[in-house]
Amino acid sequence: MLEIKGIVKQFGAFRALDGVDMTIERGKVTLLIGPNGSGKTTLINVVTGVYKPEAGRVYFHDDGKTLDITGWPPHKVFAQGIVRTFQIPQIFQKLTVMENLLAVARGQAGEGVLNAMREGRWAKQEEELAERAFEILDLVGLGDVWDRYAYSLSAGQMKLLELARALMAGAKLIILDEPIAGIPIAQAHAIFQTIRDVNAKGVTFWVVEHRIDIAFKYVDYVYAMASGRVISQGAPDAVAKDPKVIESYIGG
Amino acid sequence: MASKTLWIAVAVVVVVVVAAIAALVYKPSAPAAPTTSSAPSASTSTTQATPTSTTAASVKTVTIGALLPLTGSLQFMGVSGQCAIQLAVQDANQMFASKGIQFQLVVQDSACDPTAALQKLQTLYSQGIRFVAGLTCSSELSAVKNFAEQNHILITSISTSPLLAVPKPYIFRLPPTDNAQAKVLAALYHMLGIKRVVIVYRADAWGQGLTQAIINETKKYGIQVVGAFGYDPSPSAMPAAEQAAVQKASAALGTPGPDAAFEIISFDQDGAAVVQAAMNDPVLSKVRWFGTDSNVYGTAIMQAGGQALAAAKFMGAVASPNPDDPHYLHFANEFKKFCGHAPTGYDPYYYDTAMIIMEAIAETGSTDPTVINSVLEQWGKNGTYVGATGPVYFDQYHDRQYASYLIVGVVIVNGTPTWINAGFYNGTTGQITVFPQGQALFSS
Amino acid sequence: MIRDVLAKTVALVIALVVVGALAFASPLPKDVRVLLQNIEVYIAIYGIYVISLNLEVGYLGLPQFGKVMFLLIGAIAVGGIATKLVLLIYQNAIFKAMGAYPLAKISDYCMYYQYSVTSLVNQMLAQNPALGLGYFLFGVALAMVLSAGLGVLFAYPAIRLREDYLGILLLVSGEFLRVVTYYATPVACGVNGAVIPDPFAWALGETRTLVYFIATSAFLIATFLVFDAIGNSPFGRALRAIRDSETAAAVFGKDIVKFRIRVLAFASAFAGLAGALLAYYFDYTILGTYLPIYTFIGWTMLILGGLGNNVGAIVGVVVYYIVQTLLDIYKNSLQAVLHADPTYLAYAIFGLAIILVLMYRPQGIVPEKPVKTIDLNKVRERIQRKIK
Amino acid sequence: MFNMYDFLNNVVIPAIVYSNIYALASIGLTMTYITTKIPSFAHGDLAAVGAYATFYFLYFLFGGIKPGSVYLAMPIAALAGAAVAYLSYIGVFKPMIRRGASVTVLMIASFGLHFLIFGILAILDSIAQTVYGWSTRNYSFSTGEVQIPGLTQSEVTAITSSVVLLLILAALYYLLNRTKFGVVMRASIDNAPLARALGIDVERVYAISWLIIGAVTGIAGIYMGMIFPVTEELGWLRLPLIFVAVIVGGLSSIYGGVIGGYIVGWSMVLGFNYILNPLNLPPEYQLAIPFAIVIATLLLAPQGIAGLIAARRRT
Amino acid sequence: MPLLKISELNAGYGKFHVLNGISLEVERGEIAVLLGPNGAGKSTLLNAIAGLATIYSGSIVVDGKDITRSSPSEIQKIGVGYVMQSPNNFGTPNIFPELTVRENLVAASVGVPQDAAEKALEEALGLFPKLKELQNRKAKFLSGGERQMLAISMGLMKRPKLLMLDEPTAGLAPKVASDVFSAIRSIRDMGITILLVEQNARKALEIGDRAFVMVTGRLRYSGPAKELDEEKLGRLIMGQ
Repeated sequence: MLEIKGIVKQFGAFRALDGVDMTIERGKVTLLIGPNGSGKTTLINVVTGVYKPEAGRVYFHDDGKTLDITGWPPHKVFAQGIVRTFQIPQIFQKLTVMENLLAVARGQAGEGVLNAMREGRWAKQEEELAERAFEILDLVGLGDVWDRYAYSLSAGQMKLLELARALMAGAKLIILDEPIAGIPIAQAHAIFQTIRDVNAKGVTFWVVEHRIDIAFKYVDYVYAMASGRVISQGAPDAVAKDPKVIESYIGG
Repeated sequence: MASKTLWIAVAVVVVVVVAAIAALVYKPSAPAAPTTSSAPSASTSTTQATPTSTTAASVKTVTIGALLPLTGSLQFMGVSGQCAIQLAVQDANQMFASKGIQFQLVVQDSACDPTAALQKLQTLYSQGIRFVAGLTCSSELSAVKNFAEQNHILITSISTSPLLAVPKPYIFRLPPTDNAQAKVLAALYHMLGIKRVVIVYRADAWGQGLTQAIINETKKYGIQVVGAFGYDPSPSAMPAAEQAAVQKASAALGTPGPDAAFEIISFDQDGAAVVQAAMNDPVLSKVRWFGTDSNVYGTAIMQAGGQALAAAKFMGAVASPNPDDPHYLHFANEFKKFCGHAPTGYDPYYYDTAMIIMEAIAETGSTDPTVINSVLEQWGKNGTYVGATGPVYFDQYHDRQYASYLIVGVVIVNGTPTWINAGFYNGTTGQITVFPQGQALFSS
Repeated sequence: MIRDVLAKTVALVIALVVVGALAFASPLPKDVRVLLQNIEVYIAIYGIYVISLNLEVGYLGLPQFGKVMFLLIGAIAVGGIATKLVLLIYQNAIFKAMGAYPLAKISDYCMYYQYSVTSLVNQMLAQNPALGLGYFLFGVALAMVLSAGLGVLFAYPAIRLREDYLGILLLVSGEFLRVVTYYATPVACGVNGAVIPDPFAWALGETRTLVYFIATSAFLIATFLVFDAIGNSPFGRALRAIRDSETAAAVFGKDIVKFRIRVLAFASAFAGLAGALLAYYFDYTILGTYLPIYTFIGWTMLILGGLGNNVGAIVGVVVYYIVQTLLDIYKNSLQAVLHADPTYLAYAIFGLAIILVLMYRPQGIVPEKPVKTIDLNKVRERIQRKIK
Repeated sequence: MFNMYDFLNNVVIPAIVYSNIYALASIGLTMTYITTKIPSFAHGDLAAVGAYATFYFLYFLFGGIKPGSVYLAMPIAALAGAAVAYLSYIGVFKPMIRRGASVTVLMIASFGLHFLIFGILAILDSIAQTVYGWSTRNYSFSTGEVQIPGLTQSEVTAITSSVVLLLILAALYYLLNRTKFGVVMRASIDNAPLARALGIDVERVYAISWLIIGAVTGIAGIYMGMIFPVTEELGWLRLPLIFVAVIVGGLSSIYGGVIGGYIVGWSMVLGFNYILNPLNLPPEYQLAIPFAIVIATLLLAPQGIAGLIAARRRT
Repeated sequence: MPLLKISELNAGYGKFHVLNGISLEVERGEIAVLLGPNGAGKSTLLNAIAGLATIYSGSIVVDGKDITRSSPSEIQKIGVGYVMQSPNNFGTPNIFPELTVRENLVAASVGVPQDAAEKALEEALGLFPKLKELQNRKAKFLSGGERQMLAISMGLMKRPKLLMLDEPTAGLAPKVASDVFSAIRSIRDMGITILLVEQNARKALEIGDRAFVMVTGRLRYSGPAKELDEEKLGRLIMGQ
């Protein structure tokens, strides 16, 4: 679904990405691991349009078409159905869980200031959106807290809310940046279970996560990066045994 | 649900509104509560007379209001004026104790802001106050004019703007308009043989108005105003504006000479800056200087350049009775004791704004503003009221007229520059009399 | 939900009718009624002002410290432009009566003839209520258009600047505009202030106040209806989302500049409306008095009432006026406590009140509530039934 | 024709005096900003507090303002300003910051604080006037300036205010760079989380810096009182221009604020003499000049002078 | 009696629960290395000891004193020095960039009597001669290795009994990193106990006396550094 070819990203003298190739398969959950400073977040930023790469291309395959999305601005990347989450949850704190979802739905007629006053123009759409939102919330397990303010959620629920919001925005590919950082273990498993549930509905995932002991149990394919390069890839078991990966963690 | 909380909110608002109205309707001052126990010191704002021998039961309390700029750009006038009005109330309570009337004062801050002034006037009105003294800025007067007329609130003001020389029922202005002062100054120029005048003025409504009036009045004598230069009186700006205006004035006058004069239209503080700028000017330092009613007797201006003022034979006109008028002397004396400094500028007028109302009430025994309005109109025709500023005559617009002016100047007395009364302008005859101590100022 | 908004609006109408009846047709003493009448007009005008501020501050989170600028624009539209238009219409009649064309030498008009000319104009307007109404609506519309235009200008710096810088930029821009327009005599008669012909010259005394009460209340109701409908719509929700996290909103494809332009245009237009109404009601305006303090007063009202909801905005205005009036009336009794000038005591108490509210009830009297677009509970129930 | 005497008198001297006043006032506001991130609307009132403390002190001592006496009162002004600033931090801002109040809310709180300080000052005034019969408003400290034969009062003020500004800057420089407390304070500003981790009581450091803010601003109040009539609104009325100085200076460095003050002072005087006068524009527009400068600064170089200097150093 | 004794510690930041029932002991005079993949909670453990994290339950005892609920400055007085990671989890560096090298050290000596502070300062500069040369340069102009040396010296200013170092060699060239490691050894030789968090596990194990491995907030290994071979470590880290 996503094809990354020879991406190079340079910050001054520092080469953060040094010719990265990667393929994210449609309908799979792909994990990206690597020690600090190996370039994982930089890569995501390149893909989502925050940074422009010095070299290399990013291709997005969808609906039988191939788009070269290299260097596209974030909102255009988003428009293609690629949604990312952040390490620090960027939720709308003073909105309810439900509102958090409704707010990100695309193409809302009621967001025009003149339409806003004419309920007839958007009430039906709103109702459809709400139905979809409830379905998503039930899917990720936030159905019971739909009317709570977002700031009152637990850390794990906030992560789930981000996931739900990405779904609401019609994501085909969801990029999760450390979805279980700082989450108690039981909840962390629950989050990955949710990711699998959602994945079963046809959404592709690309996950960056440090807590590999948990993450490895839930993913289909793993890429390992170190010093701006892909050093290993394959099924979780294979990567876990790859001496190069272990070396990257042990050797610093 | 939301509608529930909404109704709670509405209920709260209704309760608050009702409580507020109840608080408004209940007036603590209504049945002449015997509150004479407090306020031993005179200069708090609810000034009350010390109880006199009259029995408390027969004493009728009348509350008058004062609307003064106690904050903002004209605070310096308002604070001093408040003291003058408090003094007037104290005096009135002594003078009219025998008539069984006692006056109370409620002061509100108008901040020289028309919006605030109208709001405060409405608050005073709701407290049952129908007489308000001391309105200062012409913009305030403009804003409250209609409200006063509609609701019959009698207002006395010290505004002098010619703009308000229009019919304005229930509003009386104690100082003459700037036209009158301009007349005096023009006569004074003429008497001294001056042909060219350059003006530096405070660029507010008052300064602009007076400048325009001087230009008009001097035309009648064939005197030419060669230039008029304003400076920003706003206290947030910088006094350098005064220097620049002086510079321009100097250039406009060109050459000094006995036929040339420099007119300073300022208040005391800003006048000091003008004087400092002008005293070193090669042209202006060689001509006669004139001032206005609001900078003569000033302390700051004297401090800034007393010697220069004396050298330039500085003179200005103050609407005033004869200097030996016991009323004024009495006022000046009392004011100094009561307020801690000598009266300047408009202080005697502030005093009269309150006193004329109280005297009318005491003399007629009526607290109906409509009655007092016609009484003041009547008194204004006959000059019945004689206050700190002399006999008061009003014209058809309720503006002071036929005012006599005292010519005030600076001479060196025992080595120190001192304000002296140099002459007298008789408003009825238009004649200027020179006093013996002022001879030096009038000589060429 | 529009039903909810309408319910609130009906409550507002009822409240206005009740207080209107209290002020205009009740056995209360006349002086109390006069005070109430005027306060009600102020509350209606400031209600519009604060509701529009709420859209910017409460919904979008914009540090609008230049709000007074739009009152100023309203005053210029009415006192500077609409007034001159009326003078132009009647210039021949004025020339006949006074021997001068008022617009020929504007400085003389400002300094000497304003009152005479205006009273003449008022007499003629009293004969022609339709023209008066047209002139009123023209001034109001002009104020709204000009304010909206100025508001849009600030949408662009708003993107580049941090919260505090933007607040100060707006504050200083307001001061700049004030200084420039105040000292330019042709704008609105400079230091003399502009006397404004009364569009409802046919109404005298209490009737005039009643007319203004009805007019301003109608505008307040319309403003409330519009702003609450906007607020309780996907649009309002998007604004709050932007306020809570601009980054996330941008990630999810919200065009933040577009939203800012709309909000600034809309809110500024209504603040301009409030400025125009204020100028008409006072029938006099002097531009030098539009100091930042009026911005802060608006903020104080809004924070007292509660940010982020329009009911709170109105409650804040009401509470502010009640507290202020009661302090004005009863401050003299405070004097017994303290042998000092009670005028200033009122300022100190007010300052203390602001600080205490911010410290102990930062959400205000009426706290913010979730946006109501449709009845979500119903949708929820329907879905749960479907699942079963 | 260029007249050296006029130039000195009408341009240089006033420009120096105003610049010094705005520079002195902006030191405190910049410090408020770099320590606690509050653009405080109550800042001007600290100057008024300093001015009134001076006044009361001199009247208690001499019953009036004698030549040179304001310098005797300078420590008192500094002390009073420091006390009020400290109380406002401890009593209002610190608890609010701890509860996570946003900058906007803090700004509104500082506005409330302005009303409170202003009201209390006015009440004290009114008491002083009643009890001691002092005329407490609209006096000027210019009479308290030292008199140097042969020099006008503005010239003397230009000199003394420059000396005081330099002394204060030198003292601040010494305090910040040569004392342990200064190092700790700069450390707290530079990297507060690390400072906390190293056991520095950052809140206490901020409280002490508010003492300094108050002291410097209190002294600024004396010089303001030499040029502008002293009322409770002495500082409040000049606050927009102080903000201009601080913003133009870049809100991040004390010395930037001083440069900002100089830009405000000189731009008003020069703009007045060489733009408004020749073009015959109303002199009142002099206030518009610094406002225009700050609007341009914010739109073009939001980091101000300090930001420009830092940018140059970086490249 | 061990210098540091942690029992059943649960800690995190506010809502973010990171550490799950950590118990460990560090003896006097040894170098203890704490290993584990990113996000395992190593820095959080150090923050918890230093008083900068939220402790939900459990206890931390240093030198016989319970410091579980103590403030950072009290903990430092008891003798815990802490050199944070750079950038740390607050997003700031572990030095004061705008201060000179010397001033950085002075700032780090808050609460130490003047003469002791001066002595410590000279000692620290003696330990890293490079810093002595650069003592009047602003820290932001230092190289990465110099910054780490400065940060370590700052940790020594209060003469701690226990010095905690969080990834002191992150991002350093190998040559510089080994300089840092030898400095750590000489600090240990001064009698200071060291708790070291390192990415470079191999190097760390070389100098370490005792090793801990953390994965996902739990302690997976605790024992002599010698007994932890790379294969075992790899398996632990990979979660197997």
